[in-house]
Amino acid sequence: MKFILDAEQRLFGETLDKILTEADTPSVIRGWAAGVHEPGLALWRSLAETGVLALAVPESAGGAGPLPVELVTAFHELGRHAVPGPYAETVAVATLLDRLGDELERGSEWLEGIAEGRVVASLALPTLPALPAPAQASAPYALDADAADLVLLVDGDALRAAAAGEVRASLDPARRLPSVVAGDVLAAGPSVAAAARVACDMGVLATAAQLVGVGRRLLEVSVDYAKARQQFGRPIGEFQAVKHHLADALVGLEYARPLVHGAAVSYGSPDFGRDVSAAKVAASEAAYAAAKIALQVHGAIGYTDEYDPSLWIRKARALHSAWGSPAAHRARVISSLAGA
Amino acid sequence: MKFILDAEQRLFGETLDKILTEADTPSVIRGWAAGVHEPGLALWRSLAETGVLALAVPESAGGAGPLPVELVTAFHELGRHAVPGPYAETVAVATLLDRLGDELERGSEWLEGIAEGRVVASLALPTLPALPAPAQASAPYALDADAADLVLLVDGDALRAAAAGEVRASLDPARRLPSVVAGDVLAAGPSVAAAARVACDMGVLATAAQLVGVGRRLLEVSVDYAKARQQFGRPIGEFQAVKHHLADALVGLEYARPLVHGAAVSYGSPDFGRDVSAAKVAASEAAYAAAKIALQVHGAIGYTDEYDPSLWIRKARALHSAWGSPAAHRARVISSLAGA
Amino acid sequence: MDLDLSSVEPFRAEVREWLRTHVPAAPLPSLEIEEGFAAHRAWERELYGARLSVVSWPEEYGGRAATPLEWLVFEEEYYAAGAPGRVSQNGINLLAPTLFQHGTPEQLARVLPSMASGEVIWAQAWSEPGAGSDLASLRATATRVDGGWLLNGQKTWSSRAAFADWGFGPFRSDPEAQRHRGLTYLMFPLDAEGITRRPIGRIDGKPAFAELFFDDVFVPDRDVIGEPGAGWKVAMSTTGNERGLTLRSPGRFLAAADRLLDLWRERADPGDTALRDRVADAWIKARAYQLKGYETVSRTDDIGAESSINKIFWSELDVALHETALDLLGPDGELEGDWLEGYVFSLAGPIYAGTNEIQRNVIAERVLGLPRAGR
Amino acid sequence: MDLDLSSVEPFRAEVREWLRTHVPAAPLPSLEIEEGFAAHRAWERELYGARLSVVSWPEEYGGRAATPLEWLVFEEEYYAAGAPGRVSQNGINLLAPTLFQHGTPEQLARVLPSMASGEVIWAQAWSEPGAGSDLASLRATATRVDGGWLLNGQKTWSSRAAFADWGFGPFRSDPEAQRHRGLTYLMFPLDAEGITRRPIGRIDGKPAFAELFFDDVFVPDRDVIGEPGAGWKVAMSTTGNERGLTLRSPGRFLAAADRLLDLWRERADPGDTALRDRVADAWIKARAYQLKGYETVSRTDDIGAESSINKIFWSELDVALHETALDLLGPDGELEGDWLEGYVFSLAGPIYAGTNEIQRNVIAERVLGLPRAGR
Repeated sequence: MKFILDAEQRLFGETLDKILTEADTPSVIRGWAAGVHEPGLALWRSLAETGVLALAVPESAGGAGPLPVELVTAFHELGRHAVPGPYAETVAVATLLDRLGDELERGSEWLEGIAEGRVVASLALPTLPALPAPAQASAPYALDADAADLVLLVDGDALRAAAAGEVRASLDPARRLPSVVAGDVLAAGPSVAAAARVACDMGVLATAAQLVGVGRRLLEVSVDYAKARQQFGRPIGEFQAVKHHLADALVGLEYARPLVHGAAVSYGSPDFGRDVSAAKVAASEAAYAAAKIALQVHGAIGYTDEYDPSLWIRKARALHSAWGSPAAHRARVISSLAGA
Repeated sequence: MKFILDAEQRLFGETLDKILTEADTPSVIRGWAAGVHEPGLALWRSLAETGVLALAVPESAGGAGPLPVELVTAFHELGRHAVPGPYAETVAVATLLDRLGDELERGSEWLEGIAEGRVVASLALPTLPALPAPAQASAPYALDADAADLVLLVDGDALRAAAAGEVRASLDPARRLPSVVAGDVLAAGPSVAAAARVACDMGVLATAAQLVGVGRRLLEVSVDYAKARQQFGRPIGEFQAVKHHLADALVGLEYARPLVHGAAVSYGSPDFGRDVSAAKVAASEAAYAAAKIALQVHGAIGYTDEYDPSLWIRKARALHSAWGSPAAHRARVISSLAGA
Repeated sequence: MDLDLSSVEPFRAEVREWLRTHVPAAPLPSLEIEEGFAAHRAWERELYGARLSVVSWPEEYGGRAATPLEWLVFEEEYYAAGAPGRVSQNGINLLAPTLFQHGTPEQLARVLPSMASGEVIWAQAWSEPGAGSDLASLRATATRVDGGWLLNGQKTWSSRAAFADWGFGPFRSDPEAQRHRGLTYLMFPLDAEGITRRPIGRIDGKPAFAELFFDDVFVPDRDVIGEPGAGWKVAMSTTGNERGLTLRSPGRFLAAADRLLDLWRERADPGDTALRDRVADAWIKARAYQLKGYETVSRTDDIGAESSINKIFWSELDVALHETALDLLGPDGELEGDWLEGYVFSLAGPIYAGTNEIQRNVIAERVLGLPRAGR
Repeated sequence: MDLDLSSVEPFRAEVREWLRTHVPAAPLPSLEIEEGFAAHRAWERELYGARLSVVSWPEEYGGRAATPLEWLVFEEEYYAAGAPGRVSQNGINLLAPTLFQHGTPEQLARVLPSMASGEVIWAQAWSEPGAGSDLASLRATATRVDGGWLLNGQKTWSSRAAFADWGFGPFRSDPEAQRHRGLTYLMFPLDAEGITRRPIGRIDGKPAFAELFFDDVFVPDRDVIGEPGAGWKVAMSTTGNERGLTLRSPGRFLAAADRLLDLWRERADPGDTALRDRVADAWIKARAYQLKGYETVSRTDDIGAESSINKIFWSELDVALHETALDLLGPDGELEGDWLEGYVFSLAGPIYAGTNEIQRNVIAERVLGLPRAGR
């Protein structure tokens, strides 16, 4: 078992980092937030060329997956660069379609489209099927469904086609949250419920990886800022209070990362769900803590819409509760352990 | 209404501070911990001479009370000096006896004895009657009952005489925790239950005041230590990390104090119980936070039995859960607010 | 001092009744956008009409000479009634106390009534790109000319300045003087010739601040507050106020805690003790802040650096309270709405008016007496 | 490096089986008191008999040359079985790594086997009354004499020294040299002529430390570790180890988290989500520390200052885990017992082996690259 990335996986991450650095994601985000989707969709297609969208699609449908370790490597970079778009949702949809297999008439067609980057998918999960009962509360929205080619809705044990309704604004301007209008039932029964549970876990895992990347970037920019910004005649990074804030952010992130990696490694084992939830708890808390520290270290400028780090600060808070809050995932961890 | 102490109340506090400073309480505590009660009982009698033990006893029984503001003033000093002995328990017993009045044959005799410092009392409350149901859990011990002249047990709606059983050791060496052997029923019925609720609130209030005093002393000694102790060629109090720890301790204590005072002021109003619980939450948290900060600022020496501040550090933790944990009192605050 | 709470009951009742009949049924639009700014200005005028906009001021300027206790009571009632945020607060809480201490009679008579009525809304112009918490490093200049001063340079993070009428702040009038010396405190109309303002969106995009660029802006002598060159002392008298109770009155948090309790009743599983404990803590802390307020107005001595204790307490309480609300809202917590607006507002608390790190230094050095670090 | 977890299963099974049949049914008395010290020493001998006391050492010194992964697995099994605390840990974790790096073959052959068997138990003697986290200010001296050194001065907070057999630590051998220079690292028997030891009670009264007074204590040259005068470098090689995984192995926290979960099942209202969340966090963090351990042993590079990250993490996890246990015990939390003993032990974590404040400085400066403060 590999508890660190191998050379090829590291190279994959570095390649994505390079593409995303060149893509100038802040301007893509600001466009996406205003409903100008094309630059974001172009980036989607570039990422598809590197294979990002094929990671949750099985080889039988033209994909390369499931490759959970590569998936969290990619999502870490998506988070570091705050890439807008329904990436985690598309991964969940791919997992769902894969699990349902021939039950869905157009399943393999969609899967191929996802792998090739032609089909942007989104998903509404009014309850999170992987979580125990009182923690399942979720949102009746499908992220960026107004930019998606395929929108699905899991409604109890029925899978339905869906369409984007009215868009609600999120604290994170890159997260557009349309409600969904339910359409035809595409499949129903226990197989849908079972597939939705795994799909949900994959969405959670992708989001946890993304959160660690978001937090990591916030730490990077805060360290840079603390070295450069002068107050009282010296860089603020000389002050112990600033040092200790930033050290705390690092400690949180350094321990969230192995939980995310470990969850990816346990894909397919009975512990996968428990480990995914543990990863989401730690990643949410670490990224949100990093965001608050980034805000405190930057001061007023971090509180400013036009200054790029605020894009990451807002995303950390929004993803903190997306795909299940830390409390919801703690409930899942405990119920898994108690049931074991 | 007075939200600060008047001149006379301040003088009372200063007098107690003087007496207790002269009494060298650390040596009294170490004796008490070893079962050598006499120096502690002598101090009890000195404090009775200043009127401390008369504050919860009504004038009709030779006391001066109830005077809740003076009571919290006194308990603040008892905490600052970590005075050993069942003071809060005796206040609760006095309140209980006062409320039950003629229902108890020897009630007024005991009350007189308490006011004069002749009767040291203790009390076992296997449940805390002032708290809502799931938060009532308490301990079947009567603090320092082995040094007490009068030991009572509230057993449902019966009040019983009791005797000290086997002594259990606490983290706080000054807290000796005998189990109780139940004796005769002295009174029973709804009047006992009602009296026990008020008595419990008075015990909680006294403990909250004591906790603020414990925390205050820990802050004082930590500030002194930080000014004197040199590391890396300068006083550790110059380091921002130490400064910020100590500032945080002060903030917590500065806001616990008005809650304690405010609860004393609301004695007799319908909000008394709610306010007492709010005070206990804040005092427990602030004192325990001050204890952990004191330990961190002192380093190894604060972790040492023979160094006096550790007596306060241990007391802060023990009183954190005594007379109801913060969680139990939060439940009470919410149930009072929801019921209002 | 003994506070006679019962003696203020008639005042409380009057305020409560007026608010009951006047507070808009639907919340006004956010005061950080143009439409909301105008609506809040109109509301200030309505308050002024009832002599409720500046209750603690002398009657001649539109107040009621209310005692500090009456002011606390006013604030409790005001926020309990769900009344609108105060678009005039920078003027009322930051400039007016400075003027009462350092202003001329002419300045008081000219500035205060139009501030009280909402006719003139004020923006604080202190920070500069290179000087956030470190005010002594200000660089925007005031140059002596005949009959007044010419302002040059840049200010930033000027709250309300996107839509406000006038601004105030310290400028360096003696370029030779170092740090705390040679600053002059001035007032200026934001539409003066030579001022360019650029609105800045806060973290939710609303233009809550502006950058101000000064290019030979003439300010007459009558708009200097206090002695020229004594701007640091004048500024510090504002700072003391800003960090005390006035910037965030206890009533504000009591009302927010009550709304949080309502949200908890509506939304939470009553058995969810994790959320229950956080709701309880918010209420307990709001209550502590209320009692601390009563204590403060009972004292006759100067609270001095203790105001830093208040600033840390309310700002951290405010963040925690709103985080609890977002967590209660669960997946809806990220959606635009009143709680999110309150959360965004709360996030500024630990940063502005002196970061909480600076406040902790002040507490450690000036309240606890710890040694200042060598440079 | 690819960790083959399945390849270590036979080793895991052997360890588990041995522990199942050998771990004392009732807990031993606390190792911080004389009776418990003796019992734990006997247990070390028993472990040694099964070649389980120092699994990662070479076979010639009583070990099995276990890989780092095998060591992690051993620790997981050891603590999961509820086996006794390791009274030899100061020697095994702090002195042995130093000897492997700087010791002579003679020293290795002489010191290690008796350490492995528990025959000689070692105490660390580093701190001095004036030098806690600031090791460069040490003042106890080693003076050159014929064939060796004379030790004078005082050490304090020497863990285990109340009952241990030998001690080790740095002494100032060049009184002219400043701070990091002129230290020499030595070993000495605690019953040597000229040593007075005074046990110090830790916060629960148990004599977990001692003060050591040195009055012309002769130490022969063969008990110097590394070059005379190079004691700082020798000491730092121990420090790196101390802050890494070896001082607190992941297995310890996994086992504690599992016991906490049991306590929660027994004691808690399952609806009490406040406690449930804290139990979940303890488990999640223990799991994170386990995975971080696997990651660390998969790496081939030096973790260097990153060990400071581990030290903060495990020490804060340990305190939080035990506070949760005390809160679960409610009013019984203050009573003497295993959880209270664990809590007391945990409180030392953020202080010793370099306070967590020092560790945060190290992380900020050496991992994140922030500037050192000017003096």
